[in-house]
Amino acid sequence: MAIGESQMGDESGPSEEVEAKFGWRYTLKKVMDDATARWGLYIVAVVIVISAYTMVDSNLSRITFGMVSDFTFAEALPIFDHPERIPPPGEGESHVPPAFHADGSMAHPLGTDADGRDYFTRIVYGAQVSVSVGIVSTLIGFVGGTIVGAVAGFYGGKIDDVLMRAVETVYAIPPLILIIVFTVFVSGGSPDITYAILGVGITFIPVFARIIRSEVLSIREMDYIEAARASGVKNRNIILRHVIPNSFAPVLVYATLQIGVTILIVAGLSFLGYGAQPPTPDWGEMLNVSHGYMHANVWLSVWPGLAILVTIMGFNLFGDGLQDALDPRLKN
Amino acid sequence: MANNQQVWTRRRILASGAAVSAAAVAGCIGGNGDEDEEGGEILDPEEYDYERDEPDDPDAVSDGTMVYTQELERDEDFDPVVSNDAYSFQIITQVFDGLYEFNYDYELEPKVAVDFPEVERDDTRYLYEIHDGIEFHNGEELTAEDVAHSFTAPVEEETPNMSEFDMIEDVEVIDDYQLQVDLENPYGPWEMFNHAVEIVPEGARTDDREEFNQNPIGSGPFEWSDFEFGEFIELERFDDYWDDPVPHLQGIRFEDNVDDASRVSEMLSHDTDAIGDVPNDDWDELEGEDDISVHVTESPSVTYIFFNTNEGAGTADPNVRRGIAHAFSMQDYVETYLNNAAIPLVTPTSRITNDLWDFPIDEWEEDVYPEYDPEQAEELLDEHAPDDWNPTFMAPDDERATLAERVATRLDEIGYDMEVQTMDFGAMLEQTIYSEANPDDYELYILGWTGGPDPDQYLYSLFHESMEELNNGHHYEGRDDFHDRIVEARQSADDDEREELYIGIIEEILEELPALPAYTEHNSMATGEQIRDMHVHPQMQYNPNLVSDESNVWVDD
Amino acid sequence: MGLLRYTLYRLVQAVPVLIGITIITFLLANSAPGDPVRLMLQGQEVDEELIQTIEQRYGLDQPLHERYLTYMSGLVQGDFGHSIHYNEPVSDLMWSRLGPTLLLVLSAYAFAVVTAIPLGILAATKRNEPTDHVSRIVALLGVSTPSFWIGIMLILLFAVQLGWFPSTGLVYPWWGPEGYDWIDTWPELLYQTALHLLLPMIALGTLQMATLMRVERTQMIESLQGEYVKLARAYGVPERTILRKHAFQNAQLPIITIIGLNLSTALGGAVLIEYVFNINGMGRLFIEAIQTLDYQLIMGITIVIGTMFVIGVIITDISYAYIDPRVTYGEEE
Amino acid sequence: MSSEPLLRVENLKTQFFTDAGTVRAVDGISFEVHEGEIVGLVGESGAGKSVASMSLLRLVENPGEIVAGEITYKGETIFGLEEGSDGDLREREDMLSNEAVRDRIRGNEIAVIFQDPMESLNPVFTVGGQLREFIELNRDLSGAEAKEEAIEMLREVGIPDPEERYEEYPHQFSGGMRQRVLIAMALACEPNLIIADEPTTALDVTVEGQIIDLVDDLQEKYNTSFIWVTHDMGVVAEICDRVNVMYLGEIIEQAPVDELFHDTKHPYTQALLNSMPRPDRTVEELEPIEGVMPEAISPPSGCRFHPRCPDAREVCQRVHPEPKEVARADGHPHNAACVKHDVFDVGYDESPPFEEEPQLTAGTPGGEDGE
Repeated sequence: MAIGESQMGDESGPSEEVEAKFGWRYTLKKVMDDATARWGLYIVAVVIVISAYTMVDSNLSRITFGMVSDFTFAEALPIFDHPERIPPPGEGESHVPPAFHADGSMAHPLGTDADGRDYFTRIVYGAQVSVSVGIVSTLIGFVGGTIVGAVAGFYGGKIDDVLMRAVETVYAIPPLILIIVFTVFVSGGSPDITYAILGVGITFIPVFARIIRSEVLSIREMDYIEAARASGVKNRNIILRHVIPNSFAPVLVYATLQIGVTILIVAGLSFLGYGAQPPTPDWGEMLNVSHGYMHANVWLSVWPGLAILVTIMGFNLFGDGLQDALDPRLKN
Repeated sequence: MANNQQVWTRRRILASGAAVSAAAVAGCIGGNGDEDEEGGEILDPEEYDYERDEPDDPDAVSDGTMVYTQELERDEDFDPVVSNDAYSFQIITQVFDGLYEFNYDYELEPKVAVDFPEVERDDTRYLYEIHDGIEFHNGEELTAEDVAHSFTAPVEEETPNMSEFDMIEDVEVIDDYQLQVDLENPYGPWEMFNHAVEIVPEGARTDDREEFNQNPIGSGPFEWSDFEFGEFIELERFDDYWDDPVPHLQGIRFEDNVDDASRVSEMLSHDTDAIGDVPNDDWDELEGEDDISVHVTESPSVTYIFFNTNEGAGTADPNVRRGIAHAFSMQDYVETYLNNAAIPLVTPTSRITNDLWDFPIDEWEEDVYPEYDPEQAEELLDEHAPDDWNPTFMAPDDERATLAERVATRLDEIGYDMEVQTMDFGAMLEQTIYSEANPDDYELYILGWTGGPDPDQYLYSLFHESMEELNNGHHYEGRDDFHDRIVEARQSADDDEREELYIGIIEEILEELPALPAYTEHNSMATGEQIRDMHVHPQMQYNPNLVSDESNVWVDD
Repeated sequence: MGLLRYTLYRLVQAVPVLIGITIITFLLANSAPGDPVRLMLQGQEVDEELIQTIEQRYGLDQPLHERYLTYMSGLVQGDFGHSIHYNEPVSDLMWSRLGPTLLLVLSAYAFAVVTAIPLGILAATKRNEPTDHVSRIVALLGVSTPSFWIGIMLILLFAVQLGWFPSTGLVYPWWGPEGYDWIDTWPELLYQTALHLLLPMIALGTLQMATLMRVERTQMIESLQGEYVKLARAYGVPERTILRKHAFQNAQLPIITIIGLNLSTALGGAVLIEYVFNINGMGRLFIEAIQTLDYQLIMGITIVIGTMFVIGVIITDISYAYIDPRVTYGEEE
Repeated sequence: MSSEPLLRVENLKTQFFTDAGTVRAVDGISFEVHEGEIVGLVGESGAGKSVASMSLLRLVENPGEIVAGEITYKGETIFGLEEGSDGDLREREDMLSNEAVRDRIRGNEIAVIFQDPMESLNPVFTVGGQLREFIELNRDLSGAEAKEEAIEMLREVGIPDPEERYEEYPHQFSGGMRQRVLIAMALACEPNLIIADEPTTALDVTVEGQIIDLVDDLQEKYNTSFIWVTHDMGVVAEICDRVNVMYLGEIIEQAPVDELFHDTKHPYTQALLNSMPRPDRTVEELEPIEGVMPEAISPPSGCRFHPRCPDAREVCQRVHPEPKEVARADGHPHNAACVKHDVFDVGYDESPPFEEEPQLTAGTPGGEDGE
């Protein structure tokens, strides 16, 4: 009897249409349509551009004390001091208040730190660390999670059980704690940002694994997978060619949001002194140092905090927008 | 204690900015010392003096209590024989009396002892007489037996404190109030430092040492009241205290807050009545508050930059060491970083010690101490430093790391690529002074040391070869009889002879620079306005110095 | 009865995870180059036999798997080993620090739930109106701001500048008034507890609040569009009843799950907050343990915190099952 | 048939104001429901059936809004506007307040059975609990009485051992059973009118049959009136007394069921009929309706069906027909809104066949044109 129905056009679009809509241009357009998401995109873009710039810059001048004397864009641009270089005696005044303050000056828009280094420069360079940490470690978690999740979800059975138990286990230990333990012990007592990145990445494998797995589970049942199976395509190829690409969209959304979380955690890590080490201009590390001056010079604590806030907000807004764009169901 | 060395380290080697200290002149900011507190200007405790601030009606204030927030956690060992961290000792000094006690000039004065000892047998035999009628908090009388026990227990029980008494050959009790202490050989610092032993009741202590350690019984002005491990300690006035004056304060509660910022928050929001160790950068803020006063005094804590003088290290050559010393400005560092907490120093001995021994400091400052001079630095290094040389500088991850970074920055500017390794304090000690000083491991490291009134407390511990890989990692061999002279100086009791020897030793150190004296840190404290007549004491373990001939803290509500 | 069976089922399920936690922790703690005791004792010049006695005491001379078994056999008897730094049994140390952390985390949760749910519902009902936008902005800020930074700012503003609240520490109700010579009565004690708790609670709770609020909002919106709500309306059920009963209960299901899972963020955050507010809880104990590389203590804390999380999740799962009849009939996943 | 209808709907207009524009979901429909009859409301999904039925209870969710028309139930005005002195429309005094509609009409006068039995019951409450709640709400019974009534009703709708089932949760019921529960729910409130919104669509055919029979019996027993919303002519044929065919927000044909089936007056109705198998007629093949129903947001000019209409002529695109009586069947008018009927007299016959983009006319079933 339902024939009539099925034949009379039904405006709720069949799933192929939705599939077809997962195009970059389409997604981007959808994101740009949404005011908040657009702002998110702007922020993310700016932060990434800045970090890219500073990264090139600092690699030219290798921001360890390596070759501070080398040319750096930073030095070419009048507004930038070197982010780590401590001005020689006489030059540079410590704890200069921000420009809007009575005793402030435009030379140091955000003032200077205890060493008399320009804080604006350090904040700007801080983007590099936070963002690269956020992205790299999320990438690690993403890739690792995809593999684990895909395998678990696709093969199911024993493998699935074991993997998922493992995943749950890692999941059960609060990231911050797990990461600290990881960094400290693996680094043999001298923690460092690279260990932090690694730690964060590994810690987040489970999170991604879960999503991928559930995606895979749903996709696995779909006809075209059955078809592929029937026509004797190797499992590995099925996973690579069909399963992963199709579970990509939601994970991508998640990854974007995850970057925010990562930055948050690494900030905490550095704040406790187990992430980036001085004199690296990392926002968390700066908060760690400035904590000692929180009464003497509150601005040193304010700026990095705001920087973190804005950056993470950017990723969150963008992520939400992406989610709405990729997964209309969730849009309210 | 699981491992003595660690506690021991904590006592003498500066684990953090907090200093165990003594000073010639103690002072209270806000007294009539001339104050110019512009950032950069280095604060000099000697510019401050204070006068007493006694209550009009002592009875009216006899029920005051206060909370004191310590700057580091206690190890919670309260048996003076065993205890070895300054912060447990801050409680111990309230509960126990010493045979002698330091006054504000960091000179020992008789406390339980009636007078200074008679010295016999070529400065190796000391005869002590003690007051009668002194009662411990448990009612037992304090006798010579207890004093003897207090002297001998550390060695007999091999406690962390044994090094302070292991020159004792024998202790003999003559009668209830007299005893005789024999030393193996003359020991210079004995009268200046070592015989200031805290006196424990032998009976009560030996009954149950564990119990005594957690619930001590002394003869001091305050007695044990309440204690929560890792949380707080409460002491109450011992009303039958034998000595004069009896404290005004009725009780005191000790807490701790290791985080500078948060400790200062407590003070600013008056959650506590007093905090130990005012962080350098919060000084002005706290001093600015009109209901908070800040106190400061010099300390015998000295920070040095040590050089690895082992053969093969770039710094084996004194010229290189001097070159590095010229490359940066200690003055500038202290100005920007420690202008309220420390003062630059040109000698390996603390300022107090120098004052007590009137060493020719000005001379040394003029002639030998290397001041900031990039040109000369470059000259010296270009001439003497190895080719493509990149030295390693190890520093603990506190404010001292930033000094290292500064040195590195300056060197970098004159073309020398120095790597700064900042690490956890323990890790750093491991890789420097406890290591074989392999030239490939490090060229420089920073470390602080808390000595005392006697130069021996610096020079022997930090420069004598017997202390290599124990207190120092510079492995300085020295000219001809350098090390012998150090021993000779400690084993003499003739002050003139000793002074002469020490001047020689110090001059050699300043010329050869196995270590570059950096600065000496102050002892400081902040108190709410209601806390009156508080004066920070030179001897860190005496703080807060609640009652003495020179002060008697009271609360003004 | 179904509920009981489900509870048991979940408990059994948790066992492998708990074992897993011990394995991970143990492996990490032993992953350090050189053995943990030497690592921790660095900085102290200790003679060989002392190290060896310690090593024997902790069976460090045995191969890894045997050490693990030794450790586990202790663990099942509630013996978490011995803290080298504090020279105290790990379990004693943790026991005294457990209270403050629980107090902090639970109150932060209370704060989060009490604020988030009404706000979320309000936002959902006042959808796309100013109230909605405001609450969404709040939520966004909440999820984007580091808790410890909030803490620092709160201290500066409310403790230092305005002096309304104490800046550090907690007052423990379980000590009773006699535990504090400056507190006489119970009401006073509780008042002080609340006063000390407020700032850290907000600092730690904001993230939770924001997350819950976002979820609550979407869930309410979805739930309010549900057929069963339409039906209720069609049968003349008043809006208030619909909100409070028909829509609400369904919307809470995901919230409960999230509360459980977020426990891990909260426990992690506790480390930072306890550090910023100088609270003597597990978090600060953890930091101290890390600083002194006190590996037995570190393992103990990690395991306990992991266990707390697992228990929390089980509790939430059960209450989920209690509210949602479908679960107990084997429809979870 | 009693003179005064139970429910009268006149020129009802319900519109949705979206940022894309105004959607005229229901665009001026009029119909009546009399005591004890089952009135069908038929049309493709999107025709506006459901919106119409929700409008009757003033349950249109925003951005939707009833903008015009009058709904009278038992002489009471559920909805009605009047022109104010200032010229713009406002609600009439005698129009029932929201509370009144909620308390007096919804449930106890007009009850609803929704399309999806799976979703319509609240998963977290027991079936009985939900039944009882509504009964208590709409009939002044004590909790205990309500429970009895509920159980009674469950038995009535043929749910085995209702006492136990009463305590169970929706997910323990099959689809058909749930639908029975919903019916029980509706009847238990003893309303005079039940709006059944595609109550059987979600069920499979056998169950559908049972449910329809059930409703038939109960309807006779309680003499409740029904508005039966569906897209399925088959169901209509089985239970409806009179039928209203909706297309794109308008009623384009209304007639007693037999009349409609045997003397169809509107091409759309015809098309609907052709698109379904019928026992009373053997068709060589089923003929699907051409094209897709246009969006209600931009309805075609003239007759809204003309783009898909096999009989379309030029004129259809210009003239917009209101339903007019084109025949009478046992006292009931047979209205249709198609200009091909002479009553409209707009020169349909002279008008040239309507030409449009190929894909719409292409494949127009033959043998229709020159009828």
